[in-house]
Amino acid sequence: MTYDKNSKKIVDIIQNFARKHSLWILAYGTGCGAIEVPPTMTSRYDGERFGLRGAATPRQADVLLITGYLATKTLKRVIRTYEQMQSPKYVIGFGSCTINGGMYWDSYNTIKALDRYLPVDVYINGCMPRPESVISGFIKLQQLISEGKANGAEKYQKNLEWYRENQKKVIHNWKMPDYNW
Amino acid sequence: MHIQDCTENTCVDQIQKIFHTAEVEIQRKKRVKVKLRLDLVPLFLSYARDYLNFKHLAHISCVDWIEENEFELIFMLWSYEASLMIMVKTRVNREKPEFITLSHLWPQAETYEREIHEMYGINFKGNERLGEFILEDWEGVPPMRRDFDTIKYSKENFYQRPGREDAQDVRETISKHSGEEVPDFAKEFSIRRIEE
Amino acid sequence: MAFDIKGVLAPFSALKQGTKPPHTVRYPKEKKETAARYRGLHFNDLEECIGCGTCATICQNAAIDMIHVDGFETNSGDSGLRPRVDNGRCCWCALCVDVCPTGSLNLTKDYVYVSEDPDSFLWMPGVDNPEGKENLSFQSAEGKPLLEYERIPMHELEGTERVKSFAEVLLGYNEEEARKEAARCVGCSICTDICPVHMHIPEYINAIANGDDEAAVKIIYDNNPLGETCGKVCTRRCETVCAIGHRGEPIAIRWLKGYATSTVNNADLIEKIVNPEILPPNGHSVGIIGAGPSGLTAAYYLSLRGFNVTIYESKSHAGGMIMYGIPKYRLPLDSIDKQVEYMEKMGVKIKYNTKVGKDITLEEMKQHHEAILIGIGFEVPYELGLVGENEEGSIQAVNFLRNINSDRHVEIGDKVVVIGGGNVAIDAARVSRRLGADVTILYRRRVEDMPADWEEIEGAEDEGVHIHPQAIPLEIILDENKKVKALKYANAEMIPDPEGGRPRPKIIEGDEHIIEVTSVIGAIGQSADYNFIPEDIKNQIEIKRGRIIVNEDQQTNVPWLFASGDIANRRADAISAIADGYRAVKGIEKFILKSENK
Amino acid sequence: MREKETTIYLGPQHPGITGNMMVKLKVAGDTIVKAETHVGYLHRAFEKLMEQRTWTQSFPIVCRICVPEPDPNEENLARAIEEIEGREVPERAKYIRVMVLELARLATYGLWMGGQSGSMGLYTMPQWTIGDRDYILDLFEELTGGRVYHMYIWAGGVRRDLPEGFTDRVLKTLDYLENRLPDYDNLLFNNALFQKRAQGVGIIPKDKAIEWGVVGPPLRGSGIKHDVRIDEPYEVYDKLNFIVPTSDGCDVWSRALVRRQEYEQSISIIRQVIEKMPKGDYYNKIPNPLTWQVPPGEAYVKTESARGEFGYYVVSDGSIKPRRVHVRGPAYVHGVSLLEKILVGANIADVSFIMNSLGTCPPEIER
Repeated sequence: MTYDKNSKKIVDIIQNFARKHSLWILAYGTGCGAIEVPPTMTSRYDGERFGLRGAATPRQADVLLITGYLATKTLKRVIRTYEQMQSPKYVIGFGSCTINGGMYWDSYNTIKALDRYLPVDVYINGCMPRPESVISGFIKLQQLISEGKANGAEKYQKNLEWYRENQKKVIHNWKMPDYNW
Repeated sequence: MHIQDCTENTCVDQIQKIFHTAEVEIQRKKRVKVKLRLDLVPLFLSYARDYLNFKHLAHISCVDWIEENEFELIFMLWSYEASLMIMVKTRVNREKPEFITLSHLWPQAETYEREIHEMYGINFKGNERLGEFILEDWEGVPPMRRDFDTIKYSKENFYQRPGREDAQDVRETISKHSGEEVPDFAKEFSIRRIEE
Repeated sequence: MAFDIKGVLAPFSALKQGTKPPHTVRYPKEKKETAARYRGLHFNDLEECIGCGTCATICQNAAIDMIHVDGFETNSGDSGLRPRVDNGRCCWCALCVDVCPTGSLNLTKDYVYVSEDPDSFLWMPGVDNPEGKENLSFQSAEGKPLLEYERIPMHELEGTERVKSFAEVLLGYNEEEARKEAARCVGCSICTDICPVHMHIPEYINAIANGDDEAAVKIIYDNNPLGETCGKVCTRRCETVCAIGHRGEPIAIRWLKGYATSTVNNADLIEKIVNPEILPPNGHSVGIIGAGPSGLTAAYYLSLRGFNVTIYESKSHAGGMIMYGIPKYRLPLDSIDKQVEYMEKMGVKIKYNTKVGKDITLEEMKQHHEAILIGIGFEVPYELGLVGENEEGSIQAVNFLRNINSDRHVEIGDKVVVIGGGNVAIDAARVSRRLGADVTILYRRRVEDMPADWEEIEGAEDEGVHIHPQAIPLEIILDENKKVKALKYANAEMIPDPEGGRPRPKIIEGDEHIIEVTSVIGAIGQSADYNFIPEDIKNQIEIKRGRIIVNEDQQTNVPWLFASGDIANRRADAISAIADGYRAVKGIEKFILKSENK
Repeated sequence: MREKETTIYLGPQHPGITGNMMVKLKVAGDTIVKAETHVGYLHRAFEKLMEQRTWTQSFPIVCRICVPEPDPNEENLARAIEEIEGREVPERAKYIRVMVLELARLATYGLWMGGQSGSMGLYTMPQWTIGDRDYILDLFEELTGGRVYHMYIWAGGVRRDLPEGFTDRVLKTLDYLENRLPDYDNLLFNNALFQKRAQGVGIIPKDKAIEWGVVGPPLRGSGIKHDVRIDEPYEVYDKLNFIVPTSDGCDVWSRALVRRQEYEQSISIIRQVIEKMPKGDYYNKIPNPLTWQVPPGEAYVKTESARGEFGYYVVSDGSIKPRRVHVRGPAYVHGVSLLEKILVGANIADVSFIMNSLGTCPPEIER
């Protein structure tokens, strides 16, 4: 799917409207932030009101929720997971540690700035962010989608080399198939 | 001999009777500390397990005493019958750290040994699963050793978000304002934040 | 296993939940109130904050930077910096809140911080969220403070015990107390700015806390060779701005300095510990008039820098006012001798009993020295301006103290009135108490207006000195032998100053009293004697209100003439004199080396 | 006939895996022949980081070690420091600590019930239990200021006193949770499907349980009555009445029953704590946190967390920073060596079921 800003405006609007109300989150608890996802998704905060749902596999999912720090070992899996996802796809950085390392700023095993390795559409700040924050983050994502600004996947595609370079800097042994973009 | 109602004192007596070279002391209630020569440790552990009934291996830990060029291995055994813990401590040379595996006594010892091998580089002879455990593609000094500098490593290998370079040091700001010259021998004594 | 019909049907009881209303929080339509101590985003009260940076020090995530904010300048008591939080690091543990010495940093109820821009998470609490003040949530005031706000008490002699002798009143910290007291410091260095000498306070305090007294002494001697004296009698302005002092008792900086320096009990040991770098002689010579705090300081550091320094002192001992003006119970004399001996070891030459103007003229000095520093201090007391002032039984405090410190006997009788409210007055009163007299202090204004240290005032009261504020002396009544018999004074009321200044005392007409006395001691101030300066030079330098005007290098209008100490600064205390001496070193060095380069 | 063996990688991205770890399975048909656990996806080097932090600064770090139940970590570090330093803890603080630890246990069991039933496809249960767990988090928020990471228990006591009327709200929440138990029973524990599914699965034989280093509910689910709260009572557990439930089935079902009964015991413990809690001080202040030096020494302390014995080995060399903090989480054994053993012979579909019953929590394995 490509996004051409100059054409098919109305189609875009309809598409984006549909997309923003059906955000399926990949069930991958990459870090400690995963603990606030169940409360968000269950009866007390009921994320389904916004069309949020868990998806079991990357191919069915729209949103990759990076719930916090990423160990380099996990980063490798996350990149692969992300690349397996189908467009349109969005990445949400969840928690302080995705922004600038959080409390793991001097750890030898976690990356500090997520946007160097994956295109992040929205950051939710907090450690941990409350379910209300999480919902606000999704509302923000929906807003960006309807404005056509949540184009992280496009960015990733365009700057793949730059991302790859950064990724390979921290993943010393790159034994992954390169997907055909 | 089984000691069903083993107390701290009987336990110490019993150990000292058999292991003359062991330094045994009661650290506190329910904790007996045993310092042993490295080569006696496997013998002692199997003795403690089979004769003193310390069946539960609670923990294996390692401390890097880099100043003394030694690693300290600590084994913690718990006796459910006596509600007592023995802490066995021994030192390994840091240059060529080697010990033998305990997985024949306790299968889960294998996990502890894998971690200590990875984090400190101690070789447990007989453990076949030493190798990558928690880290992936790690090169260089095992990270939990004291001489591994995690701040430096993190700075060199990971991108840190810019924008904070304009931060100022309170001490410097004030001494610049007042014209105070702080000599180097004084600077060593300032309470500073963690080096960034 | 039998077919468990009950077990199959039981789960269907869940259906009855369908009749209950859901407990869902319909965020964002409906917002749940956060708890009263919820840890949300920061808020910093910029006015209360002093920029001590303790929050940045305790932050284990290195999330807090100290940043300059417009409208807040670096000055005494405020670093002018304010914390900036990197929310890409913060973990909301609120250690920064609990440790904040002023209580300005708190957390609010707000927590939503969502953005697509990763660079937007640097923000300044209080600047970027001024509305946060209304939303405070987790506050340090609620719990127990992390810092120690109570000072380790100093042991001192009981008031009744003190008056029996001239033994030192403060017994000093012992080692354990000093370590404990020093450990209270947060190392922010706010105090160094207001200190006239800018001593390295946080460093030597932390050295004491770490058990390294020798390092502390070395750090103290780096810019104050009279550290031991200051440790006993400094006016300690540092303690007035101490970060801990905002919500607790300030660190006992003076006493800690006193503790560290008192661990070194002879000059050789000082030399061994301080072991300063001494530059080889540079062939230049400097003359200093007066071996007071400022002269000694200048001499010491000039010597270290390779200058040939000679001090001309009119008396038989060095020390100036700290030798002759401060009573022994505050500052034992051997303490000064020890410090002077150390300085002499470092190359300072002192010519005792040499009064400039009498034994040697300024012109003669000028022939030997390239630069001259005047540090003569204020030794000439102001007169009370009362009838009978010059008769027997009426004495001046400065002379009185000098005589007592020189072990001379002074007859004061058993009823003494001291006139004045400064430290000299209190000293004179307390010394008189020790000589066995009943002492009353008469002071024009209120007790809280007294320029003396509150500790000194309290000490005097403990020792039984009666302080009579708002009393203006009118006349000294003499007996037939022209000896002081009584003092007539009037009570005064305080009149607010229409121009906003401090209130003035005004005599209440008719409210006059007579008090019988054996001695009247005047202590209303001193001035300097500039008669030794030749007229032509005196005409060139500028003297205003009894003080010589100098530039920031302590240089007068005559380039080779420098002035320091009481004659050059208005504060007239030991630490300011030392600061002057230290500045004069730089000025003299600059002056001599500059003329050499020409 | 022996079926051909296939290798399957379960995780790290798999909805059934608790947390973020991987199990490499060798299967014949759908029966597991060999299981190999791979961990390290959540390694943040906490132990290394603590060596760079001062003692006080270590407290915000330890609570991140176990995400569902951070309080035993704080408790352990606090108690270890107190033991090394010989610091007294006020009586009231001890009671408050027990209350916090037991509330955390309730919250964790709520999460566990959701996970256990979710892993067999019963999705109503998580909606209930995790929703109800939120009421406990609300209590935590009121008490500590944080929902998940509390930073509440620290050396010398607890950080803040109880807010006014807090105990009443705790009791009200406990009543609510207790009233919900029949619903949980009907949906899960009396559910014939769950019983059929859980019985005989994930066997930990009684004679092997201690040798394999099993702790907590799995140990008690194998009929061995051991609990740190009884064996080595800490805080005020020796002044409280409670029973340690056991069950002899050695399987997932037994472990579920043990937890179900402990849920009630925890409620009863909290009620006793509230009744007996004395008035007074709640915090024996530590010295200046920037320069606080803990005297040289070492301590191994244990806490019974919801998943079992949580041990901390703490060494101080007398400086302002810990020399070594070594964390031994219950999942360290459960999630690695034990899992490899008991998965053999199970179905692929039971992997996540068994993992949940052991309370595997990867962040505390690799830390």
